[in-house]
Amino acid sequence: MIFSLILGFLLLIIGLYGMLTQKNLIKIVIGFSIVDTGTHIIIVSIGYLSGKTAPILDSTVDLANAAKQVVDPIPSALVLTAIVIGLAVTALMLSFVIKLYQKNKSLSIDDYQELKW
Amino acid sequence: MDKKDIKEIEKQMKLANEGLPEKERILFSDVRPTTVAPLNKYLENFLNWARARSLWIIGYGTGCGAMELRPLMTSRFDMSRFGIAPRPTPRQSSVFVIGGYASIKTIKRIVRSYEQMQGPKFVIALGSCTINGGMYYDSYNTINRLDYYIPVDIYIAGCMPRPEALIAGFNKLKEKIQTGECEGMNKYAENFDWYKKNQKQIIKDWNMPDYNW
Amino acid sequence: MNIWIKILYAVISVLVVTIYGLTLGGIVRKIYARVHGRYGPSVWQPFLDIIKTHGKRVSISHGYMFYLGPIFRLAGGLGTYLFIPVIFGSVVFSNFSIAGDLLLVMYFIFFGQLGMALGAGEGGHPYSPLGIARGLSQMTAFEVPFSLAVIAIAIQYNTFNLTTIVAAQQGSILNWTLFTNPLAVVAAMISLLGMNMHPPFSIVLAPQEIPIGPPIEMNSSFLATLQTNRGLFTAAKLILFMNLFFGGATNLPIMIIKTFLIYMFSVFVGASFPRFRPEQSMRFFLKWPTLIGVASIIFIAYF
Amino acid sequence: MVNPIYILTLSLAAGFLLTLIDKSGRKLSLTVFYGILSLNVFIIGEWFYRLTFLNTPTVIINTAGFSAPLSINLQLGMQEAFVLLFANLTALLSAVYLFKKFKETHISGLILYLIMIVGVNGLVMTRDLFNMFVFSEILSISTYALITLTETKKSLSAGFKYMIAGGIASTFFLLGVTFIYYFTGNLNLDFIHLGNFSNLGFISIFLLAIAVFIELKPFPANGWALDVYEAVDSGIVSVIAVVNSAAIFFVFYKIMPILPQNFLNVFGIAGVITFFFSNLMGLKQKNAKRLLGYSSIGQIGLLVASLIFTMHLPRSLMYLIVGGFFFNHLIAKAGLFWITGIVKKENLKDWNVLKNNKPLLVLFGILLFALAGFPPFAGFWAKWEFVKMLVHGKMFFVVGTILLGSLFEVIFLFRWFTLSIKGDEKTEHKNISLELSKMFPTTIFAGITILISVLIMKFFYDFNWLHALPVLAVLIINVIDFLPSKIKGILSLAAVLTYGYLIYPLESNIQLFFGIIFIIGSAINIIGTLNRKGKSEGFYGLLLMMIFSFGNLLVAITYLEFFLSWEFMTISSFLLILRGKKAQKASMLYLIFSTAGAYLMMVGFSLAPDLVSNSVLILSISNVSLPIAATILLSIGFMIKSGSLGVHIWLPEAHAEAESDVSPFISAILLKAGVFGLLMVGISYIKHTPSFDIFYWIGWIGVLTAIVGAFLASFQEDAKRLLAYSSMSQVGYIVASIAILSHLGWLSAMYLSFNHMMFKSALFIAIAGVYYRTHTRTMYEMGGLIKKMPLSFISVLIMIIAVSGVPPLSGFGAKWLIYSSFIEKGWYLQAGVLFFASGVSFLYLYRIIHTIFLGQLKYEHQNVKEAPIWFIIPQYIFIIGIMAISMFPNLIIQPLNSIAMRYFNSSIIIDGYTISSSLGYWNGNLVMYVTMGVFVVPLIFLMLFNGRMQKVKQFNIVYAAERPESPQTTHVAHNMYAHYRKALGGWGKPRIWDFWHEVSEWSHSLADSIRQLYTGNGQTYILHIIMYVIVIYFISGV
Amino acid sequence: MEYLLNKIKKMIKFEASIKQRDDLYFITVKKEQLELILSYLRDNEGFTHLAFLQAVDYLEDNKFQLTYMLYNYDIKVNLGIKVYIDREKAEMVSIHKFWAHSWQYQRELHEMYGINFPGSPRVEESFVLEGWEEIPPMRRDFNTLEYSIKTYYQRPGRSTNDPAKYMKEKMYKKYAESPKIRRDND
Repeated sequence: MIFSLILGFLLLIIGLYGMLTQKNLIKIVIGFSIVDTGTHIIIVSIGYLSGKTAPILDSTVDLANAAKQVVDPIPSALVLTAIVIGLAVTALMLSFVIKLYQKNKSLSIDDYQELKW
Repeated sequence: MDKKDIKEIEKQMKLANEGLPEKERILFSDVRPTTVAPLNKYLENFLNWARARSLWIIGYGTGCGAMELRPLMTSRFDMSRFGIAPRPTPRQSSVFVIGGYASIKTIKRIVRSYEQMQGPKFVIALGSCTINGGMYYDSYNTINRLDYYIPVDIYIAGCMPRPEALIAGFNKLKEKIQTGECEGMNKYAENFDWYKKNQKQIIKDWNMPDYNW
Repeated sequence: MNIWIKILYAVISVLVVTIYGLTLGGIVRKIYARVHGRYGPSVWQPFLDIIKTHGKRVSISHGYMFYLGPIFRLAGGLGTYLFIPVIFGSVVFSNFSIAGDLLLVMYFIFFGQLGMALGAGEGGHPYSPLGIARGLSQMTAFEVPFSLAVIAIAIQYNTFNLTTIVAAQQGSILNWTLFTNPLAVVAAMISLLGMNMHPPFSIVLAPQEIPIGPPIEMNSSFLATLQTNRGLFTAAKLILFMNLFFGGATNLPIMIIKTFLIYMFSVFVGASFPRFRPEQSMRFFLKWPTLIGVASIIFIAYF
Repeated sequence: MVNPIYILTLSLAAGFLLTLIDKSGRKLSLTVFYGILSLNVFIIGEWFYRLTFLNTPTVIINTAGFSAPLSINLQLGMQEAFVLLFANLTALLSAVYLFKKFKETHISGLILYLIMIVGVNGLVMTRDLFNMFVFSEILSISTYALITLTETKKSLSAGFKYMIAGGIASTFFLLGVTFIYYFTGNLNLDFIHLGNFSNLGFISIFLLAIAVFIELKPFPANGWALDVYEAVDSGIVSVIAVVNSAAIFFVFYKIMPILPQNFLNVFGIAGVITFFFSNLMGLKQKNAKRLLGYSSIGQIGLLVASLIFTMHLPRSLMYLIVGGFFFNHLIAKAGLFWITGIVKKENLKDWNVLKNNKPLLVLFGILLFALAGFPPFAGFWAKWEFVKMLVHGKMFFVVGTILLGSLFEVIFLFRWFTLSIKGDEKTEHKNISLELSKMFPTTIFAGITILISVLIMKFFYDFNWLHALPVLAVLIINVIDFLPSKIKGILSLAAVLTYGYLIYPLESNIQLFFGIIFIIGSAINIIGTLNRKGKSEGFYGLLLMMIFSFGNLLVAITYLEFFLSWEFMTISSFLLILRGKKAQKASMLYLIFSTAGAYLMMVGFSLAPDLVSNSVLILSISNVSLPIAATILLSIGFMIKSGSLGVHIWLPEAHAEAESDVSPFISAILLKAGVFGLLMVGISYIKHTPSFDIFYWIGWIGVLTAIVGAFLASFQEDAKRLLAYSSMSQVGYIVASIAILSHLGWLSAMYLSFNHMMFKSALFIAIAGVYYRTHTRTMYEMGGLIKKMPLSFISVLIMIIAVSGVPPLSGFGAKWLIYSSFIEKGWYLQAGVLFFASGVSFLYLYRIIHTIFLGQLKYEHQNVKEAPIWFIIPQYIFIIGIMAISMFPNLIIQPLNSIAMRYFNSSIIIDGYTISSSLGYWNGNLVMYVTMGVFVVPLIFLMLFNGRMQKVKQFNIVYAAERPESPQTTHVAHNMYAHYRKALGGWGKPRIWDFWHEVSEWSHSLADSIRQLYTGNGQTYILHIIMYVIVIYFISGV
Repeated sequence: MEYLLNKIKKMIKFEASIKQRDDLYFITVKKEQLELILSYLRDNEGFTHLAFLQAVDYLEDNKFQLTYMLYNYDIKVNLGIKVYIDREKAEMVSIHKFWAHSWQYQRELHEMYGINFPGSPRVEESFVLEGWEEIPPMRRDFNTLEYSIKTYYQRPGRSTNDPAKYMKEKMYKKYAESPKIRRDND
């Protein structure tokens, strides 16, 4: 669990680093995506309890002792939603990138700073 | 008389001021000077007595003779003991000392200053040039006879007359004033048209009103 | 008191002082002449001049303010004089001093100056406003030490009442402000030089630069009015100074002697100095005399 | 009664259905779209009504059949209903505004809009943290998508930056939510308590809070928001700036209970800092929308701060403050964004197209005044209460920062406003097309702003109707604006007199005295305005507003009433000044200084202890012991209005550039309001003199004002500017004599006030007449007008004698009183300086009368006529007044004596016409007679004995035997006191002007250098956010 | 100085050079050469001062002679530059570009001789002769006595005496004979 938590944070920082250093819009989106993934990993790792099973009520899980046998289902639920949302955002970002590229034939973020001050 | 006639006469009395540009005529008075009769005898005598003892000279040196006025002020000749004092503005002066030759350019200013003095006013003409042109009798630019342009009360001959002569002239003027002979101001008003004709004959660019009040 | 008698007294008082003031002017001219080594005009020359100018047959006027200007000036002089008690204890010469105190007199001085300035202004001559601008500027400057001296006096005697101030100086010569508050007197006397417009502070009339300045267009009777005022107004100022600083006067001869001596101060200074330029004059008044005035206040108020 | 869940579901359903519906035509889909939005408003409106007025209990909706925390619960209380109503209404109106766009765009636009509304509504109602995250993402994604409605490079790149920043923020939010769940095992706000957290757990709350906070655009992590405001279409941006902000703000409000106090303090301070810096940076902004962006960010910061700092207050007060700011800011902001969309001009300088468009201008004005927090709009009340609260809590630093920020905001907002009214003429005038769909929402919002202010005034404070009179006057006159100005003028005159009659039975003589100055003085001055031709639209409304506020100052009972009238006075006089042709700069200066003064007064009043008696303020203040700080602040506030040295620089500009018949009001009457205020401070001061003698220094300031004003007046070339400086100088006398705090001092202050009212009115009206005829104010261009305008000349003559203090006119009385009081008090050096000042006053007085009326008449003025009768009448009324009190000084001295005796023992004896003090005496009546005598006698003499007199004309002068060249070169007028300037040397430099100029330059360049932060690069913005989080993290010390 | 004159001579051909005194030289140049030589002398040779500019009317030759008198402060030498111009069509180039004060001389020459200086400032304004309507009075063909008699109301009875003779006869007989006091031209 600790490992995955650290991994999550590591991804988060890598993603942020990428967003801050890369000039290419696509790469920035990728960086964002990595941040997103890192977050998701963190969420999942919080809810994970070692030695327990997935929160699915099937034959392996005893209905009465379910709370003891399965990991916390809520983080998993959260992460599913978050992934969906992250996907939507990433898609929208990419569509922005495409539109920007169509209009200005440039993918460098430095070319989009006439709005300032 | 009819009112209309009075107006007509008044209009004729006005000066034409033709020398002035149209625009400037409103800026200058166009009233004709008139004679002012002396008061009754005793009062006039009294005033003449005072006038003779308080002669204020306009501080306008018109020719080389102006140089002779300076020593007059100094302690050697001291004109102030006769009640003679220089005055910087014609409005307040009563005596105009024409200091010698008067060129055309100068005579224009002399006429102007003379007209701006308040009567009774007296003129002392200094030096031969004012009498008959003196050494400049044949100059293209210097008048020969001052009395054709303004009334002169006293002529002092010489080229130049010394301050003593000037003082003698002033004394003569005093006497004349006291006897009431110095009516130059009225003379000028009476013969106004003649004086103006003479003045305008030599002053070709007449760019002032006909009478400088 | 019957008002008519009061007016009669005032007329007498004005006549006496006007004659005195004009004679004083004549004497001064005589003194100037003697300093120059000349014989000089007669002492009565000012009277002759006034009669002559008044006897002019014609005059010109630039408009009604021009006409009123000299009258304002004379009214200013008359008023200033009439609000000063001239001779201590005298009924005839007490004038209308019941109408107001020192402040009234100080401000009434401006009445004539303002009116004259307006009259001269309507004359339309450029030198008039030039002279007035100089005169007003210099006035603001010399009023500073004078007002400081007046304040010092007000502190000293705790009143603005001229009669009281004179009364306080009676008794001994040592009671005079001159001895009790010398700094104030020094400041005021320097500003008197400016007030009288003798050299080095004759920038207003300055015959050479701006031919006599404000009254350049004044002629005939207007000029005569101004000349009359000059006698009266000079005398009024001198009497004010005498009352404030030199113990006042209990009778006419003393008044004449004292005012004459006070006037001689500015005459002698005037006869021996050349003229300042306007800004020099203003700077002068705003420097040393002002400091002396401040010192006099500090001295009298805190020591 | 509809279940509030429907506002979510309906929109959602409609969103999905719209694709289908659109197949059968856009009309139908638009109908559905607007129907849904209206329905939302209706449902919420009903709920709001129930919750607020019928006291229905808060509704909690549990979804999925379970109760919380097992399921997600929605809550609809009064607060939620308020925010929702507001958000949905704005959304509806924004949609109306976007009508044209929606008609043409792809159907997805409509859908996105609906989805966004769902997001907002959900965000407000939900109590579940993760649900909040979901709704906020719905909101964000739909917003991002809506941005693409306008596909320009700018909007796309701004949108991209927005997305990145939003993504980062939501990442933090998500992490925060996760950790909160980790630590508490719960996600429902109702079940999370601060106590549940360990130290480490605070990080989770911090992450959550900072994420929300970043969405609220704190300085400096807000570059992305600014870009969005600037680039995106006005309709959309108003939704983003208003609806979204409102929702997120409400989220912040919801999570506040679980935040620890030290977080809150940090956020509060951060809000204040945001407010300050964004307003500072706004100073430098030229682009209208970006300007609004700065303002918007600042206001949100202020909102957060006010929310945090007012938590402990009683609910109603808190609602007033936070609600006031919330409402005021968001409504005004939405309206202004819409107007930017209507005007379609980016650069502020191009906004003068508004000049020709009255309806739009009125809307613009209302919204701008509301945004800047002027009364009667909600922001004003909120600010007043907020400042009061902060001052009571001794948070002076916060107060200072907020007020300074507000001042900056006023500066840039009103620079915009004045530019749009008085901008450069050069730009072309294209008429703006007023589309109904765009005007309608704007008008509605302006209406709502007014409605809310009426509600607050009526229900919260329950003011006397008199206090609404200024606003009513504007409205009524605007209704009858079609009438010619003469009729309106006469009506106004009648209204002023009626008003005077209504308030007449005043409680004390001091009120009566100032009432005469304010009301009678104004009434006479109104006669001067009757000369106006045409309709002069709006003029009389503002004039009445100003006069009524003067009157209301007199009858104000509480501090707030006084301050309200004060602000009304400021607004109306500002707008009146702005009517002048070149008054843009002048009115700005006036407004800046007035506002600064007003803020100081606000703090001062807040510091003041409560009033104990229920009579009018001027009386009850005597029972109040003002603390030293309050005394100083109030004094400075009042002295700014009376143009004291150091803060006088607004005065000449305002007087000079105002219309010529407005100037008398400003100079003669408005300045007296400052005097009135200072007198009020003085009344409290004499009863409770503190250890530190403030009024001694005020006295010095007054004295120096008098001398400096006099000198400055002497060096002016502009007649009105000269008179303005003269007013400054005269008011300096008044201030100094108030500061004496003695019977004689106050007597002279009031005497001089009255005198000054009369002579300065008459002088300004006379100059107005001259200006009307000659069309110039530059004095050396005139001259010799005595021949053409003798009546004006006589009036000016009498008035300058009165000003100068030369006997026999009433001015001397003032001088006599002043010097007597100074010597009596022992202020000797001050008296000396005043003597000097009164000497210098001759310089400018002579200058104004000489250069205008004497000297040489110019060719172009040969045909001018006497000033119109409407200018002559008031002048001569004032002359009669002056002559009356000069002749019979008792008319004024006796009543003033009785007023001053209320506060001090009388120190003068009035015996007949002789007035004696301990120092001297003065008999005005006798002086008058003597003066007349000495004047008339020489006059008669001269008339009798003068010889033959010839009247001559202007060029008949002795000109050194030459003739004058032209009137221009013969008239000595230009730079008349050059020699004095030379004599003064280095003392003559305009140091104070330079100082304020430096202040302005400095703050602008500071603003410029700070705003370099916003480089325009998306990555920099990310860095800002991350750094901001880290910094806040360390400061809040988790 | 001779060296200088030679140098100028090499540059332009001038007509004559006269040495009046050690510190006074004259050269005569053509009308067209004037500007060149003035600028050269002023800028290169230190003749920085224009002392005067005057004219002489050679009625017989139908010419005006203009003299530009320059002065060199370093070597203390006057150099007069003479130019002859046509009398009928009297026109000369204006030198106010070289010496600003020369407009005053040129204005006077214009008034007194009727020499035209195109471009010279205020050259048309009258100087002494306000409103003069005759031919310029300093031209020798203008008869000043005739004009005076015509215009100025000669006072009758005026007589003229030769001062020397008059003195001899009337007043100072002894001194009049003395050769020391005699002067030629008065």
